[in-house]
Amino acid sequence: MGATPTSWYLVLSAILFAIGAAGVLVRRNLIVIFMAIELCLNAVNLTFVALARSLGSVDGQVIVFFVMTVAAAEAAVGLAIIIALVRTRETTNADEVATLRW
Amino acid sequence: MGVDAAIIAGKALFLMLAFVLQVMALGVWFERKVSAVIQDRIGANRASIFGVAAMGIVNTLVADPIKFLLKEDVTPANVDHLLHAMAPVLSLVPALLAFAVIPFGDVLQVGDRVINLQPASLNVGLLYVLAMASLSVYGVVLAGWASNNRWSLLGGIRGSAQMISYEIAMGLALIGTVVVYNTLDLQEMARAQGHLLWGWLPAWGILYQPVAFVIFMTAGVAESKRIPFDLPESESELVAGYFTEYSGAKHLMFMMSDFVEVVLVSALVTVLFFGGWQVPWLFRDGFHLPGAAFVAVPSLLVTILQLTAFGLKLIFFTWLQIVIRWTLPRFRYDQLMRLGWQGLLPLALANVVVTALVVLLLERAA
Amino acid sequence: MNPVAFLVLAALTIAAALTVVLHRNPVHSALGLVSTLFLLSVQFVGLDAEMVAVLQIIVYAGAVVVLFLFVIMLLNLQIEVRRTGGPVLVGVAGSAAVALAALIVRSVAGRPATGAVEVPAGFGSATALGERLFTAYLVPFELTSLLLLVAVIGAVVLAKKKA
Amino acid sequence: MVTDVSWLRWIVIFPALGTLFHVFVGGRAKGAVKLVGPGVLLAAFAVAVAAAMRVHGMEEGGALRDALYTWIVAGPLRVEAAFRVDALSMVMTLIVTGIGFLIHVYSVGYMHDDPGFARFFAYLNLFITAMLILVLADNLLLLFVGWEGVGLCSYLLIGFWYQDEKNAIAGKKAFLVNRVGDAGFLLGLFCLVAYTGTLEIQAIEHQHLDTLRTAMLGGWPVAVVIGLLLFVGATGKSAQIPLYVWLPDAMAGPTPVSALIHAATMVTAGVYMMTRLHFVYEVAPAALAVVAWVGAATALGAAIIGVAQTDIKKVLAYSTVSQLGYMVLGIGVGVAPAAIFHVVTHAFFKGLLFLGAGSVIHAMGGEQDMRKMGGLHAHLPTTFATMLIGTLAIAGVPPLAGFFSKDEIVWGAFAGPHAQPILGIVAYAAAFLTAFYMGRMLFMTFFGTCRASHEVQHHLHESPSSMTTPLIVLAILSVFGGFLPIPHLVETVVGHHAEEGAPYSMLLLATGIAVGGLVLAWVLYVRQPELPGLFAEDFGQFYQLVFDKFRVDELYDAVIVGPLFALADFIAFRFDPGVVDGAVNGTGFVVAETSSIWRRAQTGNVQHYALSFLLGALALVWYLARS
Repeated sequence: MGATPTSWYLVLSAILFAIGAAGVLVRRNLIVIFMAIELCLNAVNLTFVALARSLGSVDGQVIVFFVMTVAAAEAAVGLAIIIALVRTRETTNADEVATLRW
Repeated sequence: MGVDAAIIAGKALFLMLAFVLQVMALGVWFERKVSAVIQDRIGANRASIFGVAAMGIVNTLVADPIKFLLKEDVTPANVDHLLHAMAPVLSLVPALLAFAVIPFGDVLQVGDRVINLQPASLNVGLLYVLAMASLSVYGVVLAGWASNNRWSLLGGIRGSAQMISYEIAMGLALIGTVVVYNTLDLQEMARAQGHLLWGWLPAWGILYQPVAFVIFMTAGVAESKRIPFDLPESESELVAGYFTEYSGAKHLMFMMSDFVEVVLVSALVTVLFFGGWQVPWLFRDGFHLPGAAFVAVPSLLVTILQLTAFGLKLIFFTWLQIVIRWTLPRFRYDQLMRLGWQGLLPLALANVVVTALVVLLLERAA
Repeated sequence: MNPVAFLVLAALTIAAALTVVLHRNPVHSALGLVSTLFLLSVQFVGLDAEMVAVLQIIVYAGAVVVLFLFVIMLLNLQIEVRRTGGPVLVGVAGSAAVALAALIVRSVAGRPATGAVEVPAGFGSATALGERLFTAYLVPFELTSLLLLVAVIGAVVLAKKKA
Repeated sequence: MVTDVSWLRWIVIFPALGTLFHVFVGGRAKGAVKLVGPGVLLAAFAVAVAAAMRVHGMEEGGALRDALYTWIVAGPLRVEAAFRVDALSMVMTLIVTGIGFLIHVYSVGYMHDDPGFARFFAYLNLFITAMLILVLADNLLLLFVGWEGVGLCSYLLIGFWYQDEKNAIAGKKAFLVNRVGDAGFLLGLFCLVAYTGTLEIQAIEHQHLDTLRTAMLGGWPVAVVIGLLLFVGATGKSAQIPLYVWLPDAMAGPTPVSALIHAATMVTAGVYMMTRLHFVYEVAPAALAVVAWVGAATALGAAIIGVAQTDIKKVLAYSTVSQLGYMVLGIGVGVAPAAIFHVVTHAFFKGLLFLGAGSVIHAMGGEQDMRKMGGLHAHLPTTFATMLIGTLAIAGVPPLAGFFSKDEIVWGAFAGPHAQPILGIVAYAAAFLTAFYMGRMLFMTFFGTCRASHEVQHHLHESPSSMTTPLIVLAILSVFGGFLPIPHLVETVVGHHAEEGAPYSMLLLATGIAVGGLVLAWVLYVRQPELPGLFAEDFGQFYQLVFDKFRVDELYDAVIVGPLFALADFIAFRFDPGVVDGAVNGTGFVVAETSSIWRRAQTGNVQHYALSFLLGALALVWYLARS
């Protein structure tokens, strides 16, 4: 039993990313869309960590650190937007927020 | 490999049986009796076995659990069954898992095998504890949501906001200690507190990080959602908050996780600020008392003394939290948030900055 | 990591990810997300990235997703009657996502399997990560703090009730 | 042979610093401007003298070079910002800084009460900077920078009193006419780059001359084409037919400007440039012939116009055009050293004459019409004496400066490498006219009875010493300038031409022509002042034509300016509203009409945008993963 090849991780990452992307595209609920985006980000994080391991460089993990920070910031702002949206529009459905103005 | 695995399992089991559950049970008993003393009444004393009530121990540790376990497990209609069942587990398990990195003793020498008395030695130990603590919020949130009950939902929302808020202050307070000890491994931290200052004063963390201790203790109490921070369950407002709709064994699990968290906070305070298993002036070979007096102690006895010390400290801080609970009134929600964000958070940040500066200057000087 | 363990974890991860996307109930989606993140964190440990793994739990599971749940409860979102957009959108988007995955998998599969190199002890520890973070990546790191500050202010302004 | 130094740049930097000083400090410190303005010129002159000593000390053909930095690297084209001093540029640098210094000193007095004092000196210093870049440039692109810089300063200074619209129009005219020449110059540079791949003067001379001689462009040897294109530039800057029309109008600027820019320095830039590139013309005899004919025609035509002018500065302006024609003729017949010699002596006596005229105008309270002057020699003794010397010098009376330089050019027309004797006769005719109109100017201004109003007469006064001192210095130079070994110096750069000196018979003839012209003027304007009026009546139409400067401006207005304005009107009022605005409005119309279709793509649903995003990413990944 050897170690798992790096490419397996990449394949898993691709599958997760595709699932996330599909979720972003087809779901109506903005919060779920947000969660799907987080899924995509995490798929990419997996790639970074796997390649960091196979290249023997910590830099990939550092990038993950940054991705997490950005994701946290994004979640904070995004959820605030959703709250504001519900206050004014009383909806969380992406297809009902299509006037492109407040 | 088999031996190692057995040892790890043994250590975990020992920690659980000897400390966590014991102290937790003791906590339950304390809760009843100490509160009774504080309120000038007798407390639990009814149940007895062959007439032996043992100051209520039988009542609290034998009769009550049996009663809990045998009660009907009522699940309300129109609830999310899966989540409703999962919530108490999610509440209890992370709290118990956190103990995996708590060192309860230095080392145990059995023949030529030296066993590190810490279930799992992680180089990110402290962060692991924080991670587990942050996971325990799910139990509260999901219980609140899954109960299909307004009081529960309100409790869940309050709980999630409160726990996230105080986690930040808690984590920042710990950064100060990490800077001082220069490690994330709790066992290393405990060992770092083993030397003496000026030849007589045990170098416990409280001396280096008093502010961090205050913040951590406060935030820890808030994390365990007990009075004065019990807004998620505040019985006078929300019936029983997020676990209003729980009964029987599930209710018991919530109660247990409550006390496990108390013990966890006590264990962390002990390890981080009060020398962990350290006994003042006791080293591997015996007591080195101030004034160059030396009393040799056998290795096994040293270990036993250390285990005992750890246990006593644990009990002390558990008792302290119970006293706090029965002494203080409940905060208002805005007061709770103000304390967390405008009181503890800036204080913790200042503590980090000052600590880092001092450490830097001392390193420069050295 | 052991390939068998990997496959088991991967299967669980995919299942959890599918829950996120497919479940009607946003709370279940959030739980699926937590599970995914938790399982990925286990993968990270297997890839000698303990620090990242723990951060993953603290930041993502402990804060970000709790925030999601908090908002879901605050807004009292119910189970959706119609969870997706129109059938055309679903069809095109679904096939596009599948095609993307297939393309990536194909291009990855063509590469020779690079065995993991030997890494020094302490790889992925807080020390190793911190050293890179505060030397080579110092400026991005400081900028990140600025980003977080902006995000905090932005979130407060946005979510504040209009007076 | 070429020594690299790093201090030549200071010749240029000093006046540049002066400009900055005047711009940023000068407005609040007039006293300092008085010192700094001429001071930087003196400093530059000192450095130039030092450079001259160094070059003089070197063997024949030696040069100094100061490479500042690599300016442009574009493929194989590489241009350095570098200055170079050899005998030719040394002569020019000394003239520019030396005469420039004198005129700056003069300006301190002349412009003393002008509200734009600091601005004037800022322009003047900037002009000197540009002119020095022009003469010091080691490559044609840097030379072009200076070339454009002096053009700009000329424009700014002609229109210095821009509150009067006439002056602003004159400045605009000078600028636009120069643009025509510059266009030719630029095309010449393009051809050079295209055929030689470099703009370094030395490289072209020593490495690419064969290319220029042998390559053909549109049926002509490239050298001829380039020579003619560059000459177009020279006709603009040096006021030759057909682009001379701006120079007389340029007299609208302050008189020191006329002396410095439009007599002594800038207008000789074309002559300098052609001398610099003499090797191009040597392999292009056809171009050289054109140059010679244009020069001769300009010399004669301008002299004829000069005879009938009544404005003292206009007379000098046409005189300048005429003398520039001489110089160009000198280039055209292959005696470039003589042309440069004339540049130098002309700078002396024409600078002197302009400054003297300025002194007269100053005394007359701004009056420039000679018909209202007369008998001024008693009131302005120094001005009169110096202008007398200047007149004799330009007329070609030996042994003054003009005699020698002019004689060398005329002799070159008869016996030079590309001699055209008929042009020598034209030159003699022009010389006679020159002596005549200069005498006319002198006599109308200083002799006879004063025709000015009483008030003006009452205020007549000699100019302050800051103005007369430069006059005296220039007068001395005009007397002895003819003995400077300029031709010999320049020959070290452009090469020797074996030729004999002019025979004494020709010298006598030249002297006779000069004296004859002056005597005729004396007869007509002092002895029998009624005669010119009778002549004018007898030759009514021809006189009117000459008086109207052959109506060249009117011709240009009719043939070029008018159609251009018509075209501009068409573009502005027909093409722009119709086609340009029409296209814009049409685009808007089409968009507005069809947007009901396109806007369906803009659903506003973020997921549709995300989908196109994903499809794009998909295409990209597919493209990258193809192999």
